[in-house]
Amino acid sequence: MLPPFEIHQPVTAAEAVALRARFGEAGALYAGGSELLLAMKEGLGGFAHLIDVKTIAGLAGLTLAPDGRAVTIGAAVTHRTLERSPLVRERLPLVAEMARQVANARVRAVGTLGGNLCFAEPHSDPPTALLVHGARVALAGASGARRLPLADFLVGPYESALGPDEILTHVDVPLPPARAAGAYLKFGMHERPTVGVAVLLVPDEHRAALAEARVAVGCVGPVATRLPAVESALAGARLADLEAGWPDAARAGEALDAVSDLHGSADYKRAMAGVFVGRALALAARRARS
Amino acid sequence: MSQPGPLREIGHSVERKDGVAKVTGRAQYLDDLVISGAVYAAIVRSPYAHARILSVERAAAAAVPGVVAALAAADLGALGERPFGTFLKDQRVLARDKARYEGEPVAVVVAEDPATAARAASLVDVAYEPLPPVIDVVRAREPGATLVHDTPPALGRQGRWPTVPGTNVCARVAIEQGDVEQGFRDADVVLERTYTFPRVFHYTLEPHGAVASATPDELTVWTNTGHPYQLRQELADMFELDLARIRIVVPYVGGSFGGKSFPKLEPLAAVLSATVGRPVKVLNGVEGSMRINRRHGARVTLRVGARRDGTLTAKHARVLLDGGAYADLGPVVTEKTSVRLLGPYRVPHYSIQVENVYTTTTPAGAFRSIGGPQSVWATESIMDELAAALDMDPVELRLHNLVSRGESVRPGLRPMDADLGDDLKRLGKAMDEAHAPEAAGRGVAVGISNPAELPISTAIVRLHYDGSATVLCSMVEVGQGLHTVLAQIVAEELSVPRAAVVVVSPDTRVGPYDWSSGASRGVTIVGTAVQRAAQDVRAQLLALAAEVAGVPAAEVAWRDGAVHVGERRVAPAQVIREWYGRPAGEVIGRGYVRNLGRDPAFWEIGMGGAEIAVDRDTGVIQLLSYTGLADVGRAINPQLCEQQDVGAIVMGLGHTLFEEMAYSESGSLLNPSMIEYRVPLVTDLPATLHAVLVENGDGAGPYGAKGMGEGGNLAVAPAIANALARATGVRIRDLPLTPERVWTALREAAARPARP
Amino acid sequence: MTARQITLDTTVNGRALSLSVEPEALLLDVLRERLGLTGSKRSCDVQVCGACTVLLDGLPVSACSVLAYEARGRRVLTIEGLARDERLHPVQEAFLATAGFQCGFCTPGMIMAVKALLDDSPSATPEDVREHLRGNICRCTGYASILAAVAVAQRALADGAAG
Amino acid sequence: MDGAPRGGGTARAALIELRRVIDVAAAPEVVWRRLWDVPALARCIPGCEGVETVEAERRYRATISDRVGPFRIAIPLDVRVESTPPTRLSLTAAGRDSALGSPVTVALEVSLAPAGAGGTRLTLAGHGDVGGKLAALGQGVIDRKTREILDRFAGNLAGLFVDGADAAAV
Repeated sequence: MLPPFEIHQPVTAAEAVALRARFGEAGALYAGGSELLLAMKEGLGGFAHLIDVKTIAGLAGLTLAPDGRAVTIGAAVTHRTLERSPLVRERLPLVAEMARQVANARVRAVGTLGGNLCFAEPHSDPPTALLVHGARVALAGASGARRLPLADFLVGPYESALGPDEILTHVDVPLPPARAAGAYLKFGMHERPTVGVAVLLVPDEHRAALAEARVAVGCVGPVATRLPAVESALAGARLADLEAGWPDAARAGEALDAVSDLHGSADYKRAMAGVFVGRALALAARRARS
Repeated sequence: MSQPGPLREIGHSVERKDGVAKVTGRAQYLDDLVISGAVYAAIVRSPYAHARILSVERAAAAAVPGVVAALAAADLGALGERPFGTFLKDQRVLARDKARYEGEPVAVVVAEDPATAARAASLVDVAYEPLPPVIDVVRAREPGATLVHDTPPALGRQGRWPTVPGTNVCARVAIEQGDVEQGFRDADVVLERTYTFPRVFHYTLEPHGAVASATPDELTVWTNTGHPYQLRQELADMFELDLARIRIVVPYVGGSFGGKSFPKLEPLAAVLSATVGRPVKVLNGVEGSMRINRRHGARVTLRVGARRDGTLTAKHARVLLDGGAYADLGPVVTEKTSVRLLGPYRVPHYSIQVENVYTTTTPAGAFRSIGGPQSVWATESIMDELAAALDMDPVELRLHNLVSRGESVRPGLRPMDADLGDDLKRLGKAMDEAHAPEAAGRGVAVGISNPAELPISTAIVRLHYDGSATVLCSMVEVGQGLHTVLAQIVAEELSVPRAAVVVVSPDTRVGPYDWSSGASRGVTIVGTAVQRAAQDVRAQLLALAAEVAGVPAAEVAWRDGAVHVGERRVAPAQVIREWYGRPAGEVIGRGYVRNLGRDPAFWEIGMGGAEIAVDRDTGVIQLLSYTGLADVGRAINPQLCEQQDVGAIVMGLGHTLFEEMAYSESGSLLNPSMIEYRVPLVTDLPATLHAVLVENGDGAGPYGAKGMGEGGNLAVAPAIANALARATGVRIRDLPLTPERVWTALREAAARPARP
Repeated sequence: MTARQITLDTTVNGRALSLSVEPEALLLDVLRERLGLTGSKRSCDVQVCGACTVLLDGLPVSACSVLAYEARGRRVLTIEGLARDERLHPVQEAFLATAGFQCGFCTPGMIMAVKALLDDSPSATPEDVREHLRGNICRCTGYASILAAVAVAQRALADGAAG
Repeated sequence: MDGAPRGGGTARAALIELRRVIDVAAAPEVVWRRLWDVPALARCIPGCEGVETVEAERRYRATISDRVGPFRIAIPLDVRVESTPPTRLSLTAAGRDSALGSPVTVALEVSLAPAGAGGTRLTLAGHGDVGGKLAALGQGVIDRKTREILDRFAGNLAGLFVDGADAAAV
């Protein structure tokens, strides 16, 4: 049962921004509602106004950027659309692979990428996969638009860098270099994952060794994060070796800021991060070689 | 009565009677009923596990437009004072002086619509003085522990086990035989181990609820209970009304597994209705239901002794059951646990003591084989540990000790009525057929239980003049398929088309008495009552046909599904029409059951075997195949039997691998939602899942049937833990076997120096 | 009608409707309380169990957690809209044939989830089916008879399409 | 027993342990006096507002509020203090958050000891506990929040003594 509220349907980002400024803490952005409405049912928030961003023109867009170097994903694009879009499947297969694994078919049908990122539920899939792509978020606010790297947008559990008078309009996901291959793996016992791992490998022109490795881990700590030390340790690694198993994988999660909770102890989470980094590397290496 | 000719209906997997209603969404459950004039209750629950209630400020809630009343215990008059409880009268509809678990109802708001009730409920301001929580069952039992109940509650109507004053012991049962210390002196090997079983939640898809309408001289309750007649008694006591003035109506029920037995929300709904003078609906969500009932957690310390050849000599058990804040069925669970701990083995000397202990957590009650999975988890784990200590094959050890048919399990109880050794060998063969080549370990477990508590039931079969029949009985169709099986029995006995048999859902104003819906008793006990009622119809038809024909009774007979008067064949319905002289009337048959020989009415046998692989990196147990075996005497509807067993096995995977109600040290339930409380999903099924039915026609029920449906739950956890031990050498004695628990155990084992 | 009420023009089970609802009204409550369509059930209330699954423009959603407002201008299909002229849908027939239910409380949502899957992907593999139905909880059957029902429905739908 | 979890009755989540050591450049007596400057002390506690003295040096009321993402959590607390001047102060704060009614308790022992050249070592030790739905919504998050608040409190407290003039201006 939800508390009473009013719904507002801005048709432009500017209107939405104005509504945010007007309602302050009494207002909340609403897209798919798959997280917000559950929290409100529990009695959190008590928002008197929901600002439905799905009515804003262009927010459901999913297009190749004019320069052909990135895919622009509107904030109101659903997980289901990401999962099935030919553009995403072809150009960002790792994102499609991640989207396919979000919650269940019903949540994917209504939940949006923008809503997911803004809600910043720590046990969530999308940030991890987007981090290895170097995604940037585009925000519209009273004082204009700004773009920032997703890593800077993710602040903490349920906290993002979204300002009180801003909305997220879209996410730009740069296309990975040609030949790159990736993998998204998740693991856990509960409805939400204990660990999510995304790996994007860029092989050299012979498809023999790595030119670049990008590795991110989500769910184990307050926010999803890249693992720069792991990435640099992987420099020059041979794909065939990775496919057989990277010996250092077991320690890949050691430095993670892991949180103990019902999903597992911090120790276990760090260990599982390592296990799944290893498995994702092997899978991505196999994909990169073929 | 003789049974000429082959059975036409029995033994066939006929379509379920409730099928079309359920696949079309037309089946009506409690929340689907429209009770005109009903108002809605929202419950204000204690946020503390244990706290004195200092004041309940309800004026602000009462002032909300649309609110009918905002009530605390003090507003309910004598009804608020009156304790209820079938075994111990320790519970009241709203907590009065103190709250004994997080989530206990403390106040309630009744309003014209549910949204108003919920919003106003948030305005009720209760002042508490927190008291020390009692969360750990071991600490709860220590001398000087904080008491959950300060004064000993009185026994309920069915109560036999008093509390132990000055302690948190809600019920204690001890059984023994022989001289257990002598038994241990006779042993070559003695093992002592402690096993624990978590607190788990039924999660019936349909949450608890009730709608009550009380007038000064009558009380009607629509509810999703499994126990309409137990409930009637409880409410009759509370309201001081004759049984006949209480009407319990049960629509379709969305699962029970024991969780909807005995009074739950019904007393509250009834008292509220009496207080506000309107029908009142109380409906829980999942979280509310997690605050109503769960399975007993258990801590079982077992000591067993055996000779070198494997012969068991002694068993000693000390068990603490975590009963939560109120007794509910706890005392009976305590008693059943004591017997279920004996296991299916010949043990000359034993001493078993089970204590059900109050804690400040959700009350524990009935859940699919009460005390069964907890007992079998311990007894069947230690059998494998013993086999390892004796360097014996675990199956051989079991075969060596299993009681034979006719042998006593415990003096006074029905001797074993199954061939356990044959069953276990059949299980082994079936497991061989299901063998997964990649399996790293295989484990088996044998469970027996003494179900069918109190074989008391009555039934009415009305044969109408058009040949259709109405069956009245009061066991609840909770999904087990009972109505289908009863229709098969009546169709068989009266040779009427099954489609022409209607089984009526319970309504105590109409349907006759039945003890309960639980304990695997449906087919054996209610089935017998219905069979007898149908046979009574047949006997009456013969008498009527003789009267119509004016011939002696000896000249009429039932043959090939019809009445024969000499050589004339008369259809049953025609007998009725001829006797009444026109198309009118009916014949009413009655069936009574008060006992079926010895107690239990049958032994329920649930065996199982698992093959697993283990992901050593993550600790994930991969269940590759699971084979269950149920000795059902006779499967009246094999498909339903298999599905009961498969359902019970998969439910057992829950407490084996994932399920646990997690409490914080201060007594907060940390996972009161299906986001965090993990039950088995379709992706958890093993590639191979079989249920073997053994049919020896040796049950006390109709056509030799025995009950089933609980037994499949028994063997799952020990079979999987035994397989894990064989696959990895690691023995885990605490459930659930979560990946982290397995991973931790594997790491600890790897870190230990190898045994010299 | 309060000032906050909004007009909901929608199509439910093929019937065009215009209702006035509060913004916070959940689709499940409107279906059950306003339209008497009680086949969809409320259980977990957090989009995990699937007992309230209905189709919105053909896509499965949790009616317990979707605002009724979202149904504006869209087609809602519930379990009550599945049978045509008392002829059961092949998925319903399949659940009957395998007895893919016990207590029946999850069944309407389960059937709608299966319909959504098979409409979208008639030749879903057993793995696809399991992955899809991971979002629907049944506590009674142990799922085996439900998986059998899906296989029966797939064959029936394929035969129907071919015939 | 082999130290395995006891199950069947043992709690999963422990209390949140709180422990901080703060060295300040002021004598214990100065620090002690400053600790009783309730408004100043309250300002050191992030999100603390509406401090009321119920009974001087014994009972206070205050509300702690903080945001978790879009949600504001406000917890009115009843604070009880017992003191042994000028070395020990024990403080318990209990209340329930206004949205969910979840109980929150904090028990904190503050001890003062001379340290270094005329300085004081403040030792904070105790535990926090969050129950009800708030605990169920995210144990990890709450644990973090509590530590974060305590860290900021410790920092602010130390800051009180960095600039004696500034602190005295209160």
